[in-house]
Amino acid sequence: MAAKVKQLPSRGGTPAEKVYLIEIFKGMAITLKHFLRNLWDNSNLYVRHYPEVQPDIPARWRGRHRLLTHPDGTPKCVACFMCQTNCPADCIMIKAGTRIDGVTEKMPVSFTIDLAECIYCGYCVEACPEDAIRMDTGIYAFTSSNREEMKIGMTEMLSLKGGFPEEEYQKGLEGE
Amino acid sequence: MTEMIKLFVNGEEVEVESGKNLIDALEKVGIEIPHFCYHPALGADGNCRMCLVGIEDGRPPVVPACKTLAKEGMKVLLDADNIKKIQHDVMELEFINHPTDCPICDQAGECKLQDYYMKYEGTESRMWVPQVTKRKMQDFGGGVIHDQERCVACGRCVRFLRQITRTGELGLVNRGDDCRVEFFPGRPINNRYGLNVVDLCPVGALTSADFRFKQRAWFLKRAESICHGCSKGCNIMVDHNKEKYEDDIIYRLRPRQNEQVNGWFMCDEGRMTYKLENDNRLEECTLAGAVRPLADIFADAERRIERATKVLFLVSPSASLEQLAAVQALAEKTGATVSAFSDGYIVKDDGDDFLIKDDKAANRAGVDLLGIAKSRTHFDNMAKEADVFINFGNDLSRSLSEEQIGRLFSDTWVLNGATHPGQLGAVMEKKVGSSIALRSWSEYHGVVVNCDGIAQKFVGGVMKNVERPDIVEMAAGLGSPATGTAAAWALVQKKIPALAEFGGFLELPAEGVKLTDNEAGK
Amino acid sequence: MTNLDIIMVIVRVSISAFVPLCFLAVCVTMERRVAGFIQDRSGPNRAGICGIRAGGLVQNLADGLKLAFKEDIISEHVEHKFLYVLAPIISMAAAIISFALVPFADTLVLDGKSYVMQGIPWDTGILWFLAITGFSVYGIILAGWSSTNKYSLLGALRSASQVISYEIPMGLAVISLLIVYGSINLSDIARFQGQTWLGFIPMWGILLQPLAAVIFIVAAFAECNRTPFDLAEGESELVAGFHLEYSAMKFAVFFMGEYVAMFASSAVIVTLFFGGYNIPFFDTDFLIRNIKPVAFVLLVILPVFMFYFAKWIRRNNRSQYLRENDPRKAEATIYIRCFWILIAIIEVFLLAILAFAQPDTAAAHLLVALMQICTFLIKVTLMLFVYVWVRWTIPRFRYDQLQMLGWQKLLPLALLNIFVTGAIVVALG
Amino acid sequence: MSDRSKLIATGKPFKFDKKRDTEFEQLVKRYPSRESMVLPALWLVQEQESWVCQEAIGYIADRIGTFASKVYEVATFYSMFNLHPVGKYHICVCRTLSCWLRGKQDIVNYFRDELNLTPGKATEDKKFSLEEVECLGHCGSAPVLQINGEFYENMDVDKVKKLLATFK
Repeated sequence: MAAKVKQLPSRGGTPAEKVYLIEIFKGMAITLKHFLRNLWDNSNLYVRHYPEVQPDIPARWRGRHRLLTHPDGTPKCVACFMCQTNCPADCIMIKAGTRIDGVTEKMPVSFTIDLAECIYCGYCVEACPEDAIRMDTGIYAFTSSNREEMKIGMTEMLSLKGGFPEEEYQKGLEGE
Repeated sequence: MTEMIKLFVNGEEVEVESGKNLIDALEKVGIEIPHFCYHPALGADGNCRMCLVGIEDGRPPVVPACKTLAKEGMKVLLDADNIKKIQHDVMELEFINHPTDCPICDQAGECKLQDYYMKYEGTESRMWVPQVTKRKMQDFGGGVIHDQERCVACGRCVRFLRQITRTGELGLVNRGDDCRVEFFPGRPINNRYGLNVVDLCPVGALTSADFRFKQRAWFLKRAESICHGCSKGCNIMVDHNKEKYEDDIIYRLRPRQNEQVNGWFMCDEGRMTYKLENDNRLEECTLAGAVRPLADIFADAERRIERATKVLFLVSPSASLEQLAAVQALAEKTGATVSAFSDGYIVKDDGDDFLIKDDKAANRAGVDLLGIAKSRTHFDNMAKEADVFINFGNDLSRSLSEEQIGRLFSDTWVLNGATHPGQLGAVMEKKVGSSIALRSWSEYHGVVVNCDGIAQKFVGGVMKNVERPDIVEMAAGLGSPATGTAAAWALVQKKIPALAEFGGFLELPAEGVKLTDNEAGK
Repeated sequence: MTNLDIIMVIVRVSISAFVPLCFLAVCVTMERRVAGFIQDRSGPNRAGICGIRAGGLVQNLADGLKLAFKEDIISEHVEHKFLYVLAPIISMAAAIISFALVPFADTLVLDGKSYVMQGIPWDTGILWFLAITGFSVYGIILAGWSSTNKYSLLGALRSASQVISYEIPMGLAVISLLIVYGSINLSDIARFQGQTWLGFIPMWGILLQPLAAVIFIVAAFAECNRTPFDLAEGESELVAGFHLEYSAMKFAVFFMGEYVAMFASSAVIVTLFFGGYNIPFFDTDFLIRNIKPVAFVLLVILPVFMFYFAKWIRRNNRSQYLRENDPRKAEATIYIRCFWILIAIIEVFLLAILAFAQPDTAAAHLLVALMQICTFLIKVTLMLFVYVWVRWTIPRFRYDQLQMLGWQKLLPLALLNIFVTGAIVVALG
Repeated sequence: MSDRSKLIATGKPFKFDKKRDTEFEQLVKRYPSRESMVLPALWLVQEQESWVCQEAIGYIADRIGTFASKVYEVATFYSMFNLHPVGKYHICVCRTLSCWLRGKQDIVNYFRDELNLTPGKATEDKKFSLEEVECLGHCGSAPVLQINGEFYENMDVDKVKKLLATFK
């Protein structure tokens, strides 16, 4: 297969460029221009002044995990361990048990995610066959002073609500 | 050697054993013919139609491989378009009413429907009519849970219970898409081999209530081992897993094929012995009631053995040959007496003619081979004289009552090496001089000889968080010349010439070594 | 030895010892803010004491405190603990000492006695600088070797070979300068540059010896282990190079040593090529003779400068997001008031000089010395800015490129420069 | 097809009456093995009780000496064994193609409207019960009714009315 490759002229061949000094000064002129402009008036900096100015989180943002529930409030999760199997960081720990509410046969007895180990890759969300876990809470700042607090359990994840409207989230999925 | 014949598969010549059907014969040379209902132990039934293969120039041109003997010069077609279509269509048929609830199905990962779907079908469902719904989570008795929707009606479970156990609890009732496996009301599975249907089931229709939802199959690590539940020595697979931050525990035992010993099956009691390996294990080594490092206990015991006038070692009849030899070597060095007294391991009239034996010790034949005395009188006499008694993992509480043990060792210093608490009786254990928590059979490697005189190797894959010594290490710690398993194996080979040809126990063949009668039956 | 002698020794030594250390804060702040501005960021602007952030200077204080209170770890695998601890000290001490012979003002005449305004009044001049900066590499080599760490050792090796490679062009560049200046004494050199050529061109080294200037500046960058020659650290391939195993205050000493070395070499560059302490077009004698007009000009210029400076502070010292009663605006007001007070004090002094001082008196000499010190520091600051500017513009060299530049480009050029300079000097007699 | 696997237990032990008992013993002699007796035995049960209950299957299995599950299989496989109580007159309506085209649905609708009789159910007085069955093999004279083994051909609603009147 002959792929069409666009040939770009190679740079740096002329004697003036080979001396480098001129190019170095060109580069230094550019940085100096930026410096002087910002020194004169620093209102054009591309900086979000974080805790005061919060970023806009898109629906595809992978924030903290939550577990979804059926309309009746029972967890959607059937403890199939797909998320745990796919987790590259090994941070999901599930204990499965028999479900007695008649929705299915199996449900998680405990579902723990160690956020200190999580790398927020979103594989768990993609692997989930039941759409039971999502990372759409929009919570991106999460700190703790000890490791145990970084483990979040099932009740906490079930109580979290999605941070975005459903259509927006689904639109985000289509983009992927 | 069996006679070899030549036949052609997809035009290529292969050499297979004669006298076998196509599935078995070709499986030996690595050619897979998909099948649901055929099982080597249950014979051909021919109801699933998955194993249909083409025979070039044959009459009929398409035959079920499970019912067709491999013949010289046969031209088998596996990749013909019509065969592929048959396989595809059979799979599609199986999936019409399959609930596809793999996420909650314990079989997922070792399910033939899953494997064959990926291999032979792989298309989306074309069905638009509602699926036939059947009962789920039906208790079949005997620890078997049935899911009628997942069933492919291969009838393996039905045939196992009719042909092997001859109890016939299950039947395939109704017909057509309503066909399902049922037990006759009031007569659920009630035999000592019932859980084998779980292994036989090619799909997730029959699952074990005990293993249910404990772990996914793909997390489990496998270790090829030997069941230590009785003297039959069934070949098993130990499925264990160490979850993050937790201990390595066994989730289930599964039978492993060995035609010489157990065929394809094992008993339910044997299956449940894994619980003993997980729970209620001794964890600490104590010296005079205080937890101490192992080295201190060994040093103390060694000193006491030196000073003692009479020392008695008690070994377990379930210990491996290496362990027995190591203890024997220690006894020879220190002048101690070794006994394998274990009358309590024999449960009268418990066994049957299939797999379960009266003798619940895994290596009694090995004890005899190494010439270790095991009579009660010998043990009693020695126990009365001894002033130091060391127990190497023998569950004496099976043979003697607590009082009897107490009376025997009232003024004896006792070192109790045990896997579980209570092996010398609860009262006695409070009084023992030292105790050592030992490894159990799922945690060490070794060789045991079963009731038929077949020496079999087993591998312990379980790695517990708590480090424990096994009996070889314990004997070595007390000064045995056999400092490791390899040295102990050399001692075993000296005693049992039939094993001399094997450099290490791992070189033993998978099906075991049949020791000659005069060696085994001594 | 009179009291004045003693006071002058103390003053000179303390200026030459503490000014580099005080400039640390300026260096670090400049490094951060310039880097920020070059990259269209803002740099540190949060740390503050009671809302006073001093343009990021408080951040340095915070970092310094942090480093001082951090646990000082010496890894167990470090065998030569003495050398390990010695290394940063050598690095820092060499950097400070190398500044000792740089004049920061013209010879001060008080009570008829002249005082050479440099830390140690020796004549070894530029040779001292070459010697001491060469010595500072011992700190790096010792640190890299005693850390018992592959990365550290590699960094140290690179540093050592780099210093050897660049000492030579540097020395050769200096030789051509010496041919022109006819002296190795830095004071003489600085005074030489106070002259003008044809009446309006200052006879600065950069104009007399442009090639030597380029070679010397490049080599000075390399000596300081600054980007693009910071292969000894090389975060991307050597993690942090020679100071990988250092933590807390020992790391801080390395860090400070680097900036002090930067200051010292800036000072030397300024002295050699940019007229040293000389105010362009106005040599010392001229200033002392015309002290009243000079004071008057300063009197006028300072408030005007302050007016625009205040406007700049107002414009830039504010929060970049919506905020009620922006505290940073209040902060700016405080700064501006403080600066006005400072200016007012200076104005009072200048008025006094204008009113009472006569040319060629002690007061005139002192004022001129102060002006020269300020000039010198401003020049050094600009040179430091060049250091920072280059760092955030030019990426790091590869090791072979580094050696190629040193041996194949700079060395022949330096030799050529000596030859040409010698020829011209001989030709012009 | 309805789920036939749910057997109905009467709660009373089942036993052949004397006549069927002797008939059973005679039939046993006719077959090479006792297992072949499953079908005839089930017929005997249906003859005696008009339907096959759970106890009867267990009884047959024990009597023949085979697994209950095996008898269970056979009883559920063949649709002519009634596994639920039927009325005095058990009406089987053929629902296969020919009868359908010739108007079997009218007859079924008649039963539903007039007698409140739906397939698989019996009337309250246990007089009639209705079942839709597969082809009865009398397509030439469709639609066909089979009532207690007797065939009634070329039926329509009027004929059914008259026929039912004779049963009353």
